[in-house]
Amino acid sequence: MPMAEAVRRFVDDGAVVVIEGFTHLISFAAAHEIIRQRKRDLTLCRLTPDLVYEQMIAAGCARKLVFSWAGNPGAGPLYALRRAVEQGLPQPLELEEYSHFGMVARLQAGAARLPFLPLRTFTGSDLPKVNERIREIECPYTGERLATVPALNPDVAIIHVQRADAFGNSQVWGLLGVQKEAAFAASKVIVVAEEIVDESAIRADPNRTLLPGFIVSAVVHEPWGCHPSFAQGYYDRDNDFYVAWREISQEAAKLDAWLDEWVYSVADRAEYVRRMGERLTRLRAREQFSAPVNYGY
Amino acid sequence: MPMAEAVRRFVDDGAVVVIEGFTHLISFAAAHEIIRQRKRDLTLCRLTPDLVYEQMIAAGCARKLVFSWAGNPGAGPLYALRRAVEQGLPQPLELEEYSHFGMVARLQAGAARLPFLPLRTFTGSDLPKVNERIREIECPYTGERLATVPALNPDVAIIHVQRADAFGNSQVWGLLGVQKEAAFAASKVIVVAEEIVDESAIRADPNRTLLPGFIVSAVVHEPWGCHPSFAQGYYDRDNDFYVAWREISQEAAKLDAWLDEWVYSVADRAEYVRRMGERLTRLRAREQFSAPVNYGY
Amino acid sequence: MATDPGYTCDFTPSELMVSAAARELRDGEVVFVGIGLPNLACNLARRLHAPNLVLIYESGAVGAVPERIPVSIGDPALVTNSIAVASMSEIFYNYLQGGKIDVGFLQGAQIDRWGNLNTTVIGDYAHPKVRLPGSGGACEIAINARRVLCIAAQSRKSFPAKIDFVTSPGHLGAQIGDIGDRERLGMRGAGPQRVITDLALYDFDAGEMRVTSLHPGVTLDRVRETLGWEPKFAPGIATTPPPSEAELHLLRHDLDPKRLYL
Amino acid sequence: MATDPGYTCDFTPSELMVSAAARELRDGEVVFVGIGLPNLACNLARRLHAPNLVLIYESGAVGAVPERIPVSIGDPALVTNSIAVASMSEIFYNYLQGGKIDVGFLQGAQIDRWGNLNTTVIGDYAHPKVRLPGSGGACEIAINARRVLCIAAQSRKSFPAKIDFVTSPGHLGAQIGDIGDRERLGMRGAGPQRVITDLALYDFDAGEMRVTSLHPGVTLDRVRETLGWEPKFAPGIATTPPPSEAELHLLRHDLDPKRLYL
Repeated sequence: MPMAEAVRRFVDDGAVVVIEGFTHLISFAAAHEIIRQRKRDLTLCRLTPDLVYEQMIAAGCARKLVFSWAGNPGAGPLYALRRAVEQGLPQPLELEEYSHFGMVARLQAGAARLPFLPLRTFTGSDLPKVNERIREIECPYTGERLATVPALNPDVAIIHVQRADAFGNSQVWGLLGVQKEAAFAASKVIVVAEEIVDESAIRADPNRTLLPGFIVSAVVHEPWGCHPSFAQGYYDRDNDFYVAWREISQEAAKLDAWLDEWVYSVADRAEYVRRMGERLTRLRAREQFSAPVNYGY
Repeated sequence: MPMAEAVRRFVDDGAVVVIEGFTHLISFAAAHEIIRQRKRDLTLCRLTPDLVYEQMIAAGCARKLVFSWAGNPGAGPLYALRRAVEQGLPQPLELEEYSHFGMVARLQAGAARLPFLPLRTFTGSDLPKVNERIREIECPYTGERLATVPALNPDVAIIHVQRADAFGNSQVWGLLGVQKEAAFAASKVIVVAEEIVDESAIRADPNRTLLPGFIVSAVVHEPWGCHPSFAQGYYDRDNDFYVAWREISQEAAKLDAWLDEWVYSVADRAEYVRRMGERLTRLRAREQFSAPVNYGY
Repeated sequence: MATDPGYTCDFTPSELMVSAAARELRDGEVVFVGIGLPNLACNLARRLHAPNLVLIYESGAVGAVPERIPVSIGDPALVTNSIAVASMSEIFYNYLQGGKIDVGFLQGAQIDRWGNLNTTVIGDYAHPKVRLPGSGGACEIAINARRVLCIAAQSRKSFPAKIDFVTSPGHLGAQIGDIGDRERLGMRGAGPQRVITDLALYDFDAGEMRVTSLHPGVTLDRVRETLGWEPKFAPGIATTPPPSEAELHLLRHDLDPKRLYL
Repeated sequence: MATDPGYTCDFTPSELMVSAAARELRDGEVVFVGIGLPNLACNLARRLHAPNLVLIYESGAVGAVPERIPVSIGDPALVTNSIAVASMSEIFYNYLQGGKIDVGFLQGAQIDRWGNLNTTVIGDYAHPKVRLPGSGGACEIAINARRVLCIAAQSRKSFPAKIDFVTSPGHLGAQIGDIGDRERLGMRGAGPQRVITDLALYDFDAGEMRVTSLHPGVTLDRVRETLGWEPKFAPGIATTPPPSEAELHLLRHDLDPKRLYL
């Protein structure tokens, strides 16, 4: 399914959206299409908003951000996000804030259709004072008090994977983040794949499968769909871009110009890839292959 | 480390022991050594006692069984276990009983060092009436009542894996059962490996790793160590043995004779393998290899 | 099924039960499969009218396409060429409790009129006459699968007025709570929808088993004699369609040629 | 270290901080690594006195041996040739909360005398002067790692009498609860044990930061001027040993040749 159709069908205005991928496998392709379709009032949930949500926030797609660490990883602050929080520009942004562990537990509870999960964090922190959704429970065995977070069940999860078959059976290696939990927690799942492979390629190595196709609503083929983030075995992180973003995002006008050039005036990811040209080629991964294992009996 | 030394050092009389592996990768080698060393008063925990615990129970090693399904998988009842429960032979056996989900959640709580986990089962069942460790908790968000099980933190977990390096870094494929949770929950972990490989073989495919070596107390090399259960890619399940066990276990005397012949009068697993001879060779897996993936960047 | 079923008279009760169970499964559904007759039913459906049926085994094999009849719930043949392997935590928390399972199969040593099942003990729990295997995954399947199909050979022993132990809740009933309490108790699945025995098929009416069809040659009296209570009957009881030639051929030549379960 | 450190005079404050942090790590320990100076310290220790140090990154890389300096916590170089990749659920539930992490590194925009850290906001939470990134994994590291090492450049702004927000608890202190409440509150880790700044090293005495050594050329007055409270001093304050030739060589030529963080 083309990305435009997947976003049109499965990302509604006002929806609770998760685009996951912790540094690895972030679907910028989906984010850009959401911006192009001018989706509004989204509740964006992600451990690290990263540039992917900063761009959506700057484009006016978001009403609320649910997160745990909002920086430009390794390269400074997220200036557009700060403008939204500190000055309400381009529009106010409501924050709901946890720690990484809290966000992970929220999605894990969501995946398991539990209303909450207990965890050992937040004690002595001020976070529960500013987020009444962080609560406590008493253990029915030891009597000790444990923090809890509520389940997070997004309307749609968008997950980039290294390879998927036509049915959405999806495989990932390298960093796994919290994508499996996000997908199982969501009502709809859009899988975006670096490569579409035959079902037999999935079945040849079932232990690599992250998601079974029957929980997937749409499969989108989008090579280089994570740039400037990375896909292990396909291309490296474009760190120069993350560093350059510091300057781009520092002024709203510059950021808007960037969005015009690289999102609004670009038809789709294929065009983005063509325009990036050489810059992407230089990021292509070198080869370091794993050895096969025997699934026979 | 030889199995005899690992069992001597890490399995004490009275210990809480988990030998996990759901049908797949059951360490019969460890069980037989525990029987030979006449360990006593063990609390044996496992979803499916299977023949592996039935043999230990018949040999008088166990004081208590914590479990969720006690049958001979696909082949009938476990007669020795029944004799222990129904007649107290060779000695009484205390039972603590859950469902599979309950046992999985207990080990998962143990791995996470949580005192309990909530789960949606047991409602309307009589199991909570006969096991006061199954309790309830009220969700701090929805007010709904959920069942809980307490963490299970065994003194020692014994985990058979397809391959490990000298440091205990261990890889598994095929069915994963609840081994990761059991190992993380335990105070000591004995890894039993079908093959010992160089550290570089582990590092060539880090997504296959089940356990990092730094949580492992002992690494034992024991080819064919799961027979009559199986190791994907190495050898098939010896179903004839499971079927034959029905007759062996039906009479205590027959079972004792079997233990004499195949456990007490056998020095170690290597001798067991030699004596089994042709029977094992016939179970050797045919080859069906996965394809490599690229870990480069 | 699209093709003419092509009835035959030469079949065993097990073959009929498997065929009847297979026909309950719709293409594209996700089924939690047990060993024995449920496994045969699921693989039969997959080979005939439900090619996209997804078979999940509690051992962790997802989208299994076993080349041989699995002799245990964790047979290696379930893994080879499957779509995914999930840890048991994922199977129970994310797949089953997560609401991804459409159909669960359950069997029981004892079943009562409300579809409650006993696989734990005959007699008193503390001093059992017979110690049965226990729940395994049955209790959570009964609670979380969207619907449950029960398969059992019918007798007064296996279908008593009162079962000795409720391992897996059906529609509860007076001995446990009010019939229909499932939702109030927070159970997500609809519970048992069909019981398939060697004599008849049942659905549930207001939480109670009700005969919907009799197998060829079975009388109403025979059904009454082999139940521990006076059963309800659906209006217009039919005769259960026997297995088709195609079904029997697959079962006998492909799925269980050694007749391990048939 | 076994070899003579071979002091040199030519080093930057960052190099000294990294060297001091590396020396806190013992061979065989399991370290939860952050990007920047902590990453350099861990890789420095691994290359010198702690070859069996296990580096774990919150992104899921376990036993990482990065060939290049990672520019983010999820750099692909952390995965290639690592021992294991864990999901973030496993990292937080099983590794960190499970008690498998010996040492956690924390940095903070603000640190108070009890080692409480703020990485959330400067000013009021609802109307911040500066919105900082937030906790990330810091709050759970502070609570669950067996011990915590803090690294920060020292100034009155970054070490105020009272921090604006407690993101990650140290030894709590009067503004939160009694000092030493960690255990009573169920925290498993011992909390901050060392603070490493560009001016001095600190340990904790009865839950409060205490100067143990001054970096070469730093005066007591300088330390006092750059803290928001009157600090405690350990008996017999030493001079911090400078980085060795071997450490500096590794840092400059191997670990951070482009001086991204040094």
